[in-house]
Amino acid sequence: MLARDKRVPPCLNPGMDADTEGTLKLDIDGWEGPLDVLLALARNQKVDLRQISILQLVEQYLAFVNEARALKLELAADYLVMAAWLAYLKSALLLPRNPEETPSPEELALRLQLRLERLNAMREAGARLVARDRMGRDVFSRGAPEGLKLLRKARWEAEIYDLIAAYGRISARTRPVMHVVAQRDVMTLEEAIERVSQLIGARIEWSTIETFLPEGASGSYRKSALASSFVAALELARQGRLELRQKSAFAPLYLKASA
Amino acid sequence: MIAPDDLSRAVEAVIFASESPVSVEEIRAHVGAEADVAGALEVLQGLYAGRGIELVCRGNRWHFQTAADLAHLLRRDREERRKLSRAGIETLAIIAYHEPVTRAEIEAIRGVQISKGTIDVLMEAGWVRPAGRREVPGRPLTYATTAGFLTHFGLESRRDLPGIEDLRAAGLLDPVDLAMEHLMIDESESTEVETVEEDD
Amino acid sequence: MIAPDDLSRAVEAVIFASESPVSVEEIRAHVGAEADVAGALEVLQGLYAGRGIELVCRGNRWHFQTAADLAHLLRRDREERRKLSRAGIETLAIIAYHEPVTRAEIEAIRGVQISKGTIDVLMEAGWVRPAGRREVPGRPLTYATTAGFLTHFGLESRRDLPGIEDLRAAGLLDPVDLAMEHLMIDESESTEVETVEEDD
Repeated sequence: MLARDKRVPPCLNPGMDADTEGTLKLDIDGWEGPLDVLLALARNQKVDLRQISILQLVEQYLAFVNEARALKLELAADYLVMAAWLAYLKSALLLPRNPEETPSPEELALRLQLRLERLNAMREAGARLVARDRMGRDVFSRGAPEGLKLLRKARWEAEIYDLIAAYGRISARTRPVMHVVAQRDVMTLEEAIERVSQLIGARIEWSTIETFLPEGASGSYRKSALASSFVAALELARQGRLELRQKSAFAPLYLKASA
Repeated sequence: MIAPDDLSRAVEAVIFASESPVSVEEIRAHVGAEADVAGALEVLQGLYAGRGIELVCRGNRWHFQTAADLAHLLRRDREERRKLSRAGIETLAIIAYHEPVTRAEIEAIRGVQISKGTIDVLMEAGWVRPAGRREVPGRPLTYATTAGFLTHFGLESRRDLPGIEDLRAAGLLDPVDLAMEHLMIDESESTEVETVEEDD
Repeated sequence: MIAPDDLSRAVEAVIFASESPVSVEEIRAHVGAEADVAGALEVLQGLYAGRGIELVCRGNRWHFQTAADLAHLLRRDREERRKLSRAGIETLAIIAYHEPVTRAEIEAIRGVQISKGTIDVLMEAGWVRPAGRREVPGRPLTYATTAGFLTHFGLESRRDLPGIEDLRAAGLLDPVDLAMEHLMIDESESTEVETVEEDD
């Protein structure tokens, strides 16, 4: 393990250690947040982070903040938030314990200690990482490599069928085309309205819609006649000229003239 | 002083890491003014003889290079089979049926603009060649097919290409697909743009 | 097929000529798909052991580099790279030891917000890359290290990160909440043990 991070000038001033009992003089600048200050203070206790005195740590941190205030230095808000929290933690640790309170002050202290351990672990890991034999600083790759070249060459492929089909496609697309609409056997809506309104007058009983279709109609003409007659029946019902009845979906549809 | 073996290691590293060939003086600046650099270089040349890397001296400057007989390994051609895009095959078909034909004529027949890359691809494939200029204002370049085109498509001559009546008989002019075709033109055009970007 | 000795020469030349570390697959692309590249690499590592140049593997990619003990000879008149800030080093360490890790997780460990530039600098150096989003509310981006990170810091793989096994065993790579849970369980267990002893 690295004893200390050599790249960072020590912010703690050991010469001032003995001046005031239990407190340390700290340079105020150059800290990476309150946890950073706490870690520096904790490491200064020169014990394993698991054995640090949280109370002592709290005292030192509060002294650090007070000193900054005495020097009228502006401290970022998070340093003050940490100070307030530590002051609370200190009183909770000293005062008789309230068993109702969770988490317990001991738990909070433990959490703080765990956070410090984790930050310390990463700080030491970072120091060990940057101290390795690094490319371009300690070890060097070849100064003037020839380089590897991968030349991609396309081999284009197409089939004769693709070629002539493409030409057919273009010709079909661009050649004038005569459009012929085939005559289709249909019953128009107008025709159906006329038929249904004529036939309905002659019926007294409920009769199915199929009985309104022309005799002998079959195939697509019958389908067309059925569809048109149905729409015609809806239209006539809307006009109040006939009534519709159907027991359930897809059941036979009955028509009768309005009374 | 560096011991001989350490010296040859040091000289080796200095030449390796240098961005340009180095003279004996430059090597000395790194490994020590009194070092027997010449001796170390001799040791190294022996070590590297016959290997994939050679230590060579050109104009009193030393550098490493890969052995000349292995140069072919460093440049590797890779042939990739690629299918012509729809725009490519249509353009090729128009050139084949109408040659010599200008780019503007191709566009008029296709009914869609062609991107610059499309004809480039056909030329790269060796199927299309420039075929002189048309003597009209602007003197546009015309294009025609090559012998390589006939070979690739297994044709004796361009007369072997089926005519319009043959195409109709084969159902290749079937208007049923027309609406579908129109729908797909937009699609193929956008595909074409992507292909061209890849080509670049 | 290349005979074994020719193969090691070829592999040597390919790695030597490459501008960046090469994987076994890339080497194969140059020396032949069926070549025993692993065997050739072993031969070469033996040949270069103890020399001024070493053949090393970083993140499954191979390259030659100068021996670390010669650093003092080579460092001269090379401009010192811009030094990483303390925040940069810590952030890099946290990413490397915890990857994939979100910005919030990095900040939780450092106890301070990281400025926008810190991760940018690490990405620009080619050591850190975005590594997908974590499927939790907000879908935060995670970060991880790159092959370039391993190359730069001379690590064969992330397993070589200094002390990573010890840190993991000590639970120092677990988040505080998890560590708290473990400690609570341990405590209650040890209390139990004591109780049992009392019973005896």
